[in-house]
Amino acid sequence: MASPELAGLYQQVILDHSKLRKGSGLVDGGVAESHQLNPTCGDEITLRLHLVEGSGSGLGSDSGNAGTAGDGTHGSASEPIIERLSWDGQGCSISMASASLLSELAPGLTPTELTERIALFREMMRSRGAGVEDDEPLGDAAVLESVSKYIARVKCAMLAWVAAEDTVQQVTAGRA
Amino acid sequence: MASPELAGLYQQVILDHSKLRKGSGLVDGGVAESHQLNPTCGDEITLRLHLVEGSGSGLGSDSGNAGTAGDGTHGSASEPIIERLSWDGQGCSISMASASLLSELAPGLTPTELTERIALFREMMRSRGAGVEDDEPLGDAAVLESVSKYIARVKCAMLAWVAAEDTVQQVTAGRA
Amino acid sequence: MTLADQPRTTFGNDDAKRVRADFPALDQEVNGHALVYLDSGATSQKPRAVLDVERHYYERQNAAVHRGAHTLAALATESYEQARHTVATFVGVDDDEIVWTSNATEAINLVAYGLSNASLGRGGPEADALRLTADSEIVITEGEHHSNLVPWQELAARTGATLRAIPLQDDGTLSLDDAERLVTDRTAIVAVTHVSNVTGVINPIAELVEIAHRHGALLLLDACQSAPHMPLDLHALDVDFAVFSGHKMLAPTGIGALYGRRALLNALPPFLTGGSMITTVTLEESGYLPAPQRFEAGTQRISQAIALAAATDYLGAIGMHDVAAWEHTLGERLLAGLLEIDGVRVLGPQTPEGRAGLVAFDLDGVHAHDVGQFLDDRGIAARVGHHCAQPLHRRFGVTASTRASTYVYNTFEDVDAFVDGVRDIRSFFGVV
Amino acid sequence: MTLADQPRTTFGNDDAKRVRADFPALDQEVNGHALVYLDSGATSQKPRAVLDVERHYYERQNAAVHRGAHTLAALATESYEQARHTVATFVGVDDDEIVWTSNATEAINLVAYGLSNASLGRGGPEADALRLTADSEIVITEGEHHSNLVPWQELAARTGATLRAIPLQDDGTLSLDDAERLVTDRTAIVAVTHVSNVTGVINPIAELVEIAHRHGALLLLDACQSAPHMPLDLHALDVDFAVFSGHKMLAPTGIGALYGRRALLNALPPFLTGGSMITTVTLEESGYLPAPQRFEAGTQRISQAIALAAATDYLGAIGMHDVAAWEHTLGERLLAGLLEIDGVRVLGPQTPEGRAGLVAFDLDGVHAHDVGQFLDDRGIAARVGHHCAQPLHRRFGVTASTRASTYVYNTFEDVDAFVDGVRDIRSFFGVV
Ligand SMILES: Cc1ncc(COP(=O)(O)O)c(C=O)c1O
Ligand SMILES: Cc1ncc(COP(=O)(O)O)c(C=O)c1O
Ligand code: FES
Ligand code: FES
Repeated sequence: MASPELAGLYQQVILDHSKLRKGSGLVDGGVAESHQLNPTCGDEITLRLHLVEGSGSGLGSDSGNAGTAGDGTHGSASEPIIERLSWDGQGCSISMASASLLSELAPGLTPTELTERIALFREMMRSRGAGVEDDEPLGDAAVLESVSKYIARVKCAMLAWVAAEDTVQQVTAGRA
Repeated sequence: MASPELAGLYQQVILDHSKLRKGSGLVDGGVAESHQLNPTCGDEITLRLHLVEGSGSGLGSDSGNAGTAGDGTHGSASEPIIERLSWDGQGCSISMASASLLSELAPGLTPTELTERIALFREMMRSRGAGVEDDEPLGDAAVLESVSKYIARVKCAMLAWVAAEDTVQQVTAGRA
Repeated sequence: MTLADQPRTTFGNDDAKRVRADFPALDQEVNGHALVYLDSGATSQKPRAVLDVERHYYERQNAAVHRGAHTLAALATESYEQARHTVATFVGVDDDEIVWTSNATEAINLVAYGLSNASLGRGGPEADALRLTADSEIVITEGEHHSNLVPWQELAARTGATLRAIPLQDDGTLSLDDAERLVTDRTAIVAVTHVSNVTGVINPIAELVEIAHRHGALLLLDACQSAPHMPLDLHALDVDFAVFSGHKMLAPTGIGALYGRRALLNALPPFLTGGSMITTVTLEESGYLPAPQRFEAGTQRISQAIALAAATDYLGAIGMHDVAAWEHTLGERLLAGLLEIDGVRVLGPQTPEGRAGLVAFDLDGVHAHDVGQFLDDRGIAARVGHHCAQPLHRRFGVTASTRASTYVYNTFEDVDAFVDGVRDIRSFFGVV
Repeated sequence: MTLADQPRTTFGNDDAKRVRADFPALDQEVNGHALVYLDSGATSQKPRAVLDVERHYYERQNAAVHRGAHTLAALATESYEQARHTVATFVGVDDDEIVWTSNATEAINLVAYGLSNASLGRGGPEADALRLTADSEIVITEGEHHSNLVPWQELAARTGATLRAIPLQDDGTLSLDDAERLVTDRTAIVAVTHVSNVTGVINPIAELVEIAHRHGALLLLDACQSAPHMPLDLHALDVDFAVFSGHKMLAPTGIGALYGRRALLNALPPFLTGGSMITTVTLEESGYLPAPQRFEAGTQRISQAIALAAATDYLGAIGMHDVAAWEHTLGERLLAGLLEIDGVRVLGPQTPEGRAGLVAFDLDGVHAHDVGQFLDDRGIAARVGHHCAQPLHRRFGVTASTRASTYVYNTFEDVDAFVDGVRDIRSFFGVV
């Protein structure tokens, strides 16, 4: 009924997350908020970054997977840790599943580590189906690789991640 | 050297009239004046209509060649007679020859008769080389028939005639 | 031109198949399925005849028009002006009342900027009657395409005038009572679509013209979804301006047209200025040609205009009554099929009367882009999103919808493949 | 693409003949003679490769871009944006700095209306720096094409600003002293042609940019006669805006481009408004996308943009240095041949240095249209008239001139046929 490609795009875990919508519902507090719109479809998301103080030992810096490794910006002993992302939005199943998967991934990471994950996710999304060498750091979100074959849907998958990137940048800019 | 078509367009009488420029030089007086521009080339003409009172017996109405015959507008006993056309302008050899030939034709006609000649000339110009049934009323100006094959040059040949038509209309409107 | 010769009164599925064979783009596979193209409301496919005419122009005539005396220039100018005549005749107006533009959007902007230039005092005394002030009002409807909404917002912002929108009923139709209420003596112009690109509703234009004219207002008709699909007589409709786009009516992209009543066009100050629209130019000031040249600055879309005329010739050979009748038949079948599917909510009227051959709908629990993706997997091209009509979608309480829009080359098979596709979607996404 | 593969440093008459064979329109008879096309300054002919790319688009991809999720729409969008990348690279700028327009004329109008909308307070604080007032000045030159003159007259009229023109020398060149005198701290924008379409003079753009920027003014470059004919690096030239037309560079009619520095484009208020250039639209107000989409309202010239990219690919394969060098050779031969003919008065410099491959002249005693008619009789297509530059013709004391303009597909034979033709004209008209 549906082609293997389509079944690959809409894998069960994606359909599940599109209904689960982990992180959905804006939670009071948070250190930064970002609103992103996908102008092609009019869908949008508002996402908040919630941090807690932590020892941030820089998991990202020794995981070795990050495009930004070695730029000397991370691993400061005082870096806080992401408690959660909370968001509110509407969109297609890809965008909702992607926001949900991101919300599952983020807690426990430092902002720097999240930035690295976002860069990796973007690389995967731009790969046109080729994927990335090591998608482990993306956890379950790696399942979204199949979206990269559908150029018109890449923006859907990126929506929440762009919002998260924006919140992290706001925090970094504030600290700098 | 030049094709028969080109030689037909630039017949000796046309080349001669383009240098002769009969009527050229605006003469004081005149009952109406018209300025016409050919926007394609930027050439222009200013033409004056000079009338004298006359018995205007309506030569045009019994010459039987006019498109406007039978419309009941001509032959009024009091109609004046064209003394001359005078004009000032610049343009290609076709436009100058045409103004010259018109200036040769007009004197002695009534405004109504000139209007008929202009209509006939326009018909000839629009004929795309086919000509009109009877071009006698146009006198030497009938030689411009060859221009009608060159659509882009029809405006050149018409320039003075449109100006003359405008002056006659001004006079008619004034009388009405 | 398959159908030009045979006289007939009923156009059926076999005729549609013959027409379809004239369109190279329809003869291809997409994702392993024969293409089912139901996105003509966005842009139409092009018949071979139109592509051939354009190519012939480039291979034999191509030259700058209205300039130069050489043979190619004369041929190109003739074809170009003949194209204007053909298209003018197709919509029932005179040659010099048709101005070429890039698309309908630019045509609407031309009028909006012309009015705004008049309001700034450009165009001399002839343009006086076209001035807008802070007291003026511009009236649109809630159902307009963004291209017939945003230019008026901007005109209002530039002149201080107020923009008012006639609200729509729950079924997407317009009540003349509301129009009577909103159009007043302050109204400078009413801009309204002939056929909605979302609901397919055909608006009561003659009545709206009467209301507008009674108040001394102008009426601009957005004919984007009517000119391609039904017989159109703009003089008979008595509208003041009308716009349409070539790409939606079998012609190339990059060409559209503005119709304006002759006197109005000649009173409207220029919009785009530059070469070919002037008489005498000095460093200090310029004189302007009469319409339509006044509005055609710079080298024009020559081949595209010629191709648009070939497209209207093609449509004319089929007959616009047959085009409209066939699309109505397809629209009826589409509507009936969709209304039977659980979870489908059709936007606009639930019956085929007064509706063009397109249907947009919301599918409960599945986002329109997921619907579109599923259909595309079967080679079915439909449009998903807000279709450049966000306010109208908001009116229906949705952000996006899925739209199937037909043209004369669509068949029963196309419609059935679409309906079958939609029927399978909710179970695929696990929402039932 | 005949020449793409073979490495070489000199492009000669045989190369030109090979290029010529790619152009179907050049392979025809006019008035019983093989066509000699010397009117590329008005519009160029198109190579088969460009026509094929455009046709392929219509036969395999045609769909509305940046909307809809179906396969054809995705393919069309990709080709369209890839075209932007190709053309941007061709002129040395970034993709999002290229805005598609219908032609160069529309591109100039876009900037002029953008500035005028800023002056009316549109575009918010980002646009503040772009406002013109009654104290502002706009500077052009006496040699501009009407398309780079009339829009500025209109902008001046709309804003109360003053238009000033840098006078030209007797040979049609511009003196930087005059530019220094006319460009002041009041100058908002300097709009100047790169290459004159009448004299072929190549203006000192780097110097003019320096003068403009020293006074805080913007500089808009009219690249209509340079982009098709010479290597162009707009970032290196440091201009703020530049415009060019596709039809003059082997592409179809109906497509042109505006280059704008990214920050500037994003500060400029919208010009044409409507679908596809917005973010969120309510009945009350609309948000605008960043450039270039902000300036591309409505369905775009998709196939034409793709074909323009095919044209720049074709030119790039020949190599723009070779194109420029060959045309310079042709221009030199043309100039030398014409200067030897009694009664010929060449407009502009009398030597080939700093001149592009075109020559306009007055022939004593014979009107330009008669010259053109005589040449056309021999199948030679040249341009006669004021070439949309009335003030410049007035500067030279003539109303009209005859212009031969070359392109990379022209040969020595073309130039010689032209010169031979001109030599015979005066005796035909009996003026010697
Ligand atoms: C120097 C120059 N500027 C502007 C233009 C206008 O170009 P277009 O008519 O393609 O808009 C032309 C060509 O006619 C030109 O030669
Ligand atoms: C009703 C309506 N109006 C206006 C437009 C705008 O047309 P275009 O994008 O060709 O300018 C469209 C098509 O998109 C439409 O359907
Ligand atoms: S379609 Fe809107 S986010 Fe996917
Ligand atoms: S060319 Fe100007 S009048 Fe003939």
